[in-house]
Amino acid sequence: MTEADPVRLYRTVRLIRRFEERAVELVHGGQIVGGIHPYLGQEGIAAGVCAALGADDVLAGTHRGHGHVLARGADPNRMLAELCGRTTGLNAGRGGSMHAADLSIGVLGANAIVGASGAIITGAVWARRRQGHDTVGVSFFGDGAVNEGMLLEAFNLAALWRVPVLFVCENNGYATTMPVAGAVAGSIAGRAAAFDIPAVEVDGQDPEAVRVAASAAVGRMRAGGGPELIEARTYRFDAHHTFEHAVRLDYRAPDEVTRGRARDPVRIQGERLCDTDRAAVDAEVEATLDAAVRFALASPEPDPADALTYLYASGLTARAGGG
Amino acid sequence: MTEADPVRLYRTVRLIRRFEERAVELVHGGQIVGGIHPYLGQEGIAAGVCAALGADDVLAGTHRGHGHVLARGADPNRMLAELCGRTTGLNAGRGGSMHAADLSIGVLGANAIVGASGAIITGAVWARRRQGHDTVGVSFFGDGAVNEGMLLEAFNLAALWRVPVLFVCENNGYATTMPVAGAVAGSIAGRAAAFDIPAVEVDGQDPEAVRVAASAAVGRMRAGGGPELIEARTYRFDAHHTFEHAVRLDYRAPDEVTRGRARDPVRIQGERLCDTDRAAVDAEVEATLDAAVRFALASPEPDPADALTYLYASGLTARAGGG
Amino acid sequence: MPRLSYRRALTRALADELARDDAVFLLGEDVQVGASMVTTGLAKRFGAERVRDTPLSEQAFTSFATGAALAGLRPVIEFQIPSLLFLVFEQIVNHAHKFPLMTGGQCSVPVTYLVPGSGSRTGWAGQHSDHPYSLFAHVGVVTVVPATPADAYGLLVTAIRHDDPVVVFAPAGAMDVRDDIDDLVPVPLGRGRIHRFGDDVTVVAIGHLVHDALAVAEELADQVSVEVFDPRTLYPFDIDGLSESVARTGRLVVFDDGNRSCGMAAEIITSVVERVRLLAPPRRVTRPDGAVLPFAPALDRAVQPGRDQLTTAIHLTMKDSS
Amino acid sequence: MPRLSYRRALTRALADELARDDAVFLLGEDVQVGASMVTTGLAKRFGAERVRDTPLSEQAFTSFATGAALAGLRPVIEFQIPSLLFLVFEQIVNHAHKFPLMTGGQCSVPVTYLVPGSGSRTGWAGQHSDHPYSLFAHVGVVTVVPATPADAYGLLVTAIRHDDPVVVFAPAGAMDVRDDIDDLVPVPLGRGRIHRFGDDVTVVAIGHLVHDALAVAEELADQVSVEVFDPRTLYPFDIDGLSESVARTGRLVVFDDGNRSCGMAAEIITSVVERVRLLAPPRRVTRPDGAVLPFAPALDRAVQPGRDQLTTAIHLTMKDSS
Ligand SMILES: Cc1ncc(C[n+]2csc(CCOP(=O)(O)OP(=O)(O)O)c2C)c(N)n1
Ligand SMILES: Cc1ncc(C[n+]2csc(CCOP(=O)(O)OP(=O)(O)O)c2C)c(N)n1
Ligand SMILES: [Mg+2]
Ligand SMILES: [Mg+2]
Repeated sequence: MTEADPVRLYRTVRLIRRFEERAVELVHGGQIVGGIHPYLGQEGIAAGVCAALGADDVLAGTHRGHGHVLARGADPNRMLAELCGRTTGLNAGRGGSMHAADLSIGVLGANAIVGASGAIITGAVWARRRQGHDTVGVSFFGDGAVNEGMLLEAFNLAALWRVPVLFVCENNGYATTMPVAGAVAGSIAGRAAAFDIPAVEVDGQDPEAVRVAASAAVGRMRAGGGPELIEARTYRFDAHHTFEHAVRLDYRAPDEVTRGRARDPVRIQGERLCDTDRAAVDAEVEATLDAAVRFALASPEPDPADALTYLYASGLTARAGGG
Repeated sequence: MTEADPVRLYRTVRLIRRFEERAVELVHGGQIVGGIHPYLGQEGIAAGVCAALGADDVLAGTHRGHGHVLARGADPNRMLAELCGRTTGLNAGRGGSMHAADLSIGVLGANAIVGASGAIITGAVWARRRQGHDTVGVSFFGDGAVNEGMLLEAFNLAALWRVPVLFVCENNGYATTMPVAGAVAGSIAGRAAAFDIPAVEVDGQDPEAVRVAASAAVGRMRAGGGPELIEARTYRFDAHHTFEHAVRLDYRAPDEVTRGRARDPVRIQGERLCDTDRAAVDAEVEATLDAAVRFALASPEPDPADALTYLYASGLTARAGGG
Repeated sequence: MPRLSYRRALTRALADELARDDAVFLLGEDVQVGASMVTTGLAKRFGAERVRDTPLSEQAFTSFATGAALAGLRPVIEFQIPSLLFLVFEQIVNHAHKFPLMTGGQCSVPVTYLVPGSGSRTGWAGQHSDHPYSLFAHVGVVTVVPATPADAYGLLVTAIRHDDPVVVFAPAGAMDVRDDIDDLVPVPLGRGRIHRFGDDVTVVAIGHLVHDALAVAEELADQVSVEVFDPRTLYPFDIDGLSESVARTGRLVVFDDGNRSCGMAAEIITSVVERVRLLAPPRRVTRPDGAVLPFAPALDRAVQPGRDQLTTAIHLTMKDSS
Repeated sequence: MPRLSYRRALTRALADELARDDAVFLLGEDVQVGASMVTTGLAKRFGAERVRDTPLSEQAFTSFATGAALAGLRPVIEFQIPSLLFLVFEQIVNHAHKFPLMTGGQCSVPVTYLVPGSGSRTGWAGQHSDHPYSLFAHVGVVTVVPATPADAYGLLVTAIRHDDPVVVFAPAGAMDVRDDIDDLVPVPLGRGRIHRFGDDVTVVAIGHLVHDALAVAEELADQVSVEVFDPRTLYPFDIDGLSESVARTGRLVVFDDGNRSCGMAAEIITSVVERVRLLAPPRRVTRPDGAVLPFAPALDRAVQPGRDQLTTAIHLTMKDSS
């Protein structure tokens, strides 16, 4: 069971919050191409869950994946450089927002395919344990993912083979524009129960509450337990994807958005710090992100001649497409 | 709620039993090529469920699908001709054992892909109801299929859109050689509960018990209810597939097989008839099958020149493969 | 003569078919609000019953459409990203495509699979930038890739009325093309279109690349007379139309946004050399083998077939035969 | 010189690699009892932990293998039927294949996908008789189709040791081929093999069709001198080896059990005509476009490329150039 550490937890949610706000600016400024799925409003989940993990653990994220990578401790400079498509990026500019990965710290990557990460993380955890590591894994996914057969199959494999994977459902109420009630027959927790996977519901807007629930689950898993599921109730403060900033899609009532934004994980955790501590963290985070933006924008763009470098790990070279 | 009709129900299970025994002989004799997945021992399920259906209803079966097609009332002559690959077959010899279909009586077909039929039948039922029919549907599948994501997705769609589909899980204890306990985390009924689909368990070896459970479910569905699931406990009396007659696969203990075969749906239902009635049905079934074998073997084989007839419903003709 | 965008042409085709035939219905993710900006307004006009938002259960709703088609309806599925076709490959290829033959002609499966924004949308990276039309030509599912608003309208209408499954790729690179359109009419499957006549070389260009090919042809106009052939349908392919063109020009270059190995370019070149003797070896400009689009915009562009590569291929082809 | 069947060669390759490298493990349906008769005895020897029976959850266990590979293991998945590759197409193509590039070289995904009994097993009908190797050549996943026991052993061993995903098709038509094998050695990827030298025409035959091609070559020996080239690996393809052969013979016929459109035959013909001037138009003998194998044995055979068709193609090719 990890210790409560309000300052650290606040630093993480604040870092993600400001990182995302900076990233949105860079999208509007054209320095980040293709847009992003902002994690704004959901910071408490990544922060709380990652605070419960150890060095040997692994996680896989989603298309809305910046928070998971940052909370796990990836270098903000290299993370932002990745979003800007620079050679110094975590993925050398090859992955971008939806594929940011840092295997050196157990981040198998964001994933652009909804529901895909559950089975991958299950295999990775099983393999690391076979190799003698005391690894547990985390698979983050949204409420929309519980309708993907591939994820439900992963629930079955993890439960059957007792692979310690914490399935974290970030229930922000919508899959793009589809409300949970219109997409999920039964309940999210019920999807876990179907495979004898214990499930708890937690307030995703309270980072500390998430941390407590996650470290309890991680503790049980380290003690030999099988997979568990946490449904974190949360709310997406911004658009599904930044393209919505240009095209207004009408699916969330203004007052719903206002109510949703009222429960702010950054404010909630911030109130657990004295003003001076909070101000210190805020300043530190700004400095970190100022540096990250400078680093990213000063970093070189990849050479088109290297477009297919890394295509094959075996070194096989692909035939070019030219005539 | 359909009426009990012991003679009719016995006739159906007896027909399937003897049809399958004849088919196995024809496999050994080389008249049926490619082998079959015998339905022997599971006859009570198809018979009981189909006894609960009306003329407007539709069903889809499995790779172990002969029983479903026969119980729904397909012509045994044309069914056997199909297994023998003759032009008079239900599918003009194009489908064989794993694809036997008769859309004229709502049999969308056996299906060689485990877990595939659930979503198809859901769409078919939804479409027929939109067209004004009071249709309910049945999706048969085995215990192995509840681990296929595509079937679990179908559970969600049917429940969400309240499409009246009766999901019938024929739990014969094994997926080929894999025991249920080694494959299903949680329970089969729990898979339904996950989607708020009511589930009942029934003795699949008692045809009348299956009929009662099925017609109760069908009654609720006709009254506006959503999908339901029946888990029918049964036992496969013969091999997974006739290839096992040649290659012994060691996965069921002899005494388990003996115990399993002891609860015989044909005997159980037969005991509900007086000897004269039973003898009459048996004779009638033998005559039917003698005729079917004669019909099938006397029917013409398709002309190789017609190999691609039916490939495109639009009449598009495919380019030949020759040089 | 109204000016219509490719995207709006798709919307018009869907609206016209929904209005014309009650058996037609639309399903997919976020189609009611129209996240793709193709289905905009259709839910309002035709109702939530016929314009259905689905949960993220692609395999199930694809087979749901198969079942509905078996029962006599004409579903149109919108997929938000091209790789979703990988996820439902089994449901399309092993089920929808195979039912008519396997049942011995008892049924038809008239489903349309529409992918607005196929190929690269700059910055969507590895898992969202595929252009897998050749896969469907290989398995024998009718495959169309319209290049212009008129063809987008006409081919989508025809696809919806067709009695077999049809995959319609609407390339991201063509979605904003605008055109003056006199009349919106159905376009037959398997019929190519010559956008520009020429004497020296036939360039077969697919989808959005038609516009790049036309630009290159103009640039080279004073040096080489380039004919631009747009097959429009990849399967079935208009080999007669193309053979006629190549018989005149004697030279062939294929411009294809798919991967190189076993792609449409290979099929087109083979089908031609089986029939026509060329004055120079045929050439293809494609994505590389096994292409995965890297995120960084410059790399993303580098992996896609470009105008410079086409120009080079045309020059080399002329040189080879002189 | 032990006589070994193709099937046993696969078993030997699995056993040798399981014994050689503790990172290798096998998973699939009914692999412990060995329903495919390929994995027979392996569970007993290597234990249920390394020879794992899976539930019918192909998508999950395919991605489970991807995850295990990311963590440093070398999974081998056995698929019971070829169309299961359709069901996991997303997991192989959009994930396993793309991870190395998308992560900027942070990882490798050494997974082997083994399909024993690909193509037609007479009487298994429409959904169990596909031969979809061209799909993987198109997406750029390493694809091998061994024709002989020695190559089955050598290529499966090499596939397991390879650092990228590899699909191994073991055609049903080759599973019972037996051969005298002096030594079992790894066979390099991307290297073809000439089974029979000839002067007049090069026949490229894939998988089990190699044996049919050799039979046809013998039959025609007194009329035409046929060279039989077996690529063994379809992607990457040994175009240098084949070009050398065709440069000698001047004629090319491809014998391919895949569908025609966008298939390997098209890729092979295109790659050759890009490099070599032929004396006669190239020909291909393949499955038809959009092939679905009908159940009735005579129809099943009729849809597969046959010896008669190859013989005809060879004769026509000779006639065209005389
Ligand atoms: C398998 C798959 N289907 C559809 C998409 C397109 N898509 C991307 S994000 C998204 C919504 C996901 O909703 P949810 O899982 O709730 O996550 P959230 O976006 O709310 O964080 C969709 C439909 C996809 N990327 N992958
Ligand atoms: C998706 C899929 N996976 C695997 C197979 C191969 N296969 C055919 S039947 C079968 C076992 C099915 O078990 P179950 O669902 O319990 O039905 P049963 O055979 O017991 O009636 C398997 C693995 C298949 N046909 N389809
Ligand atoms: Mg959500
Ligand atoms: Mg079973």
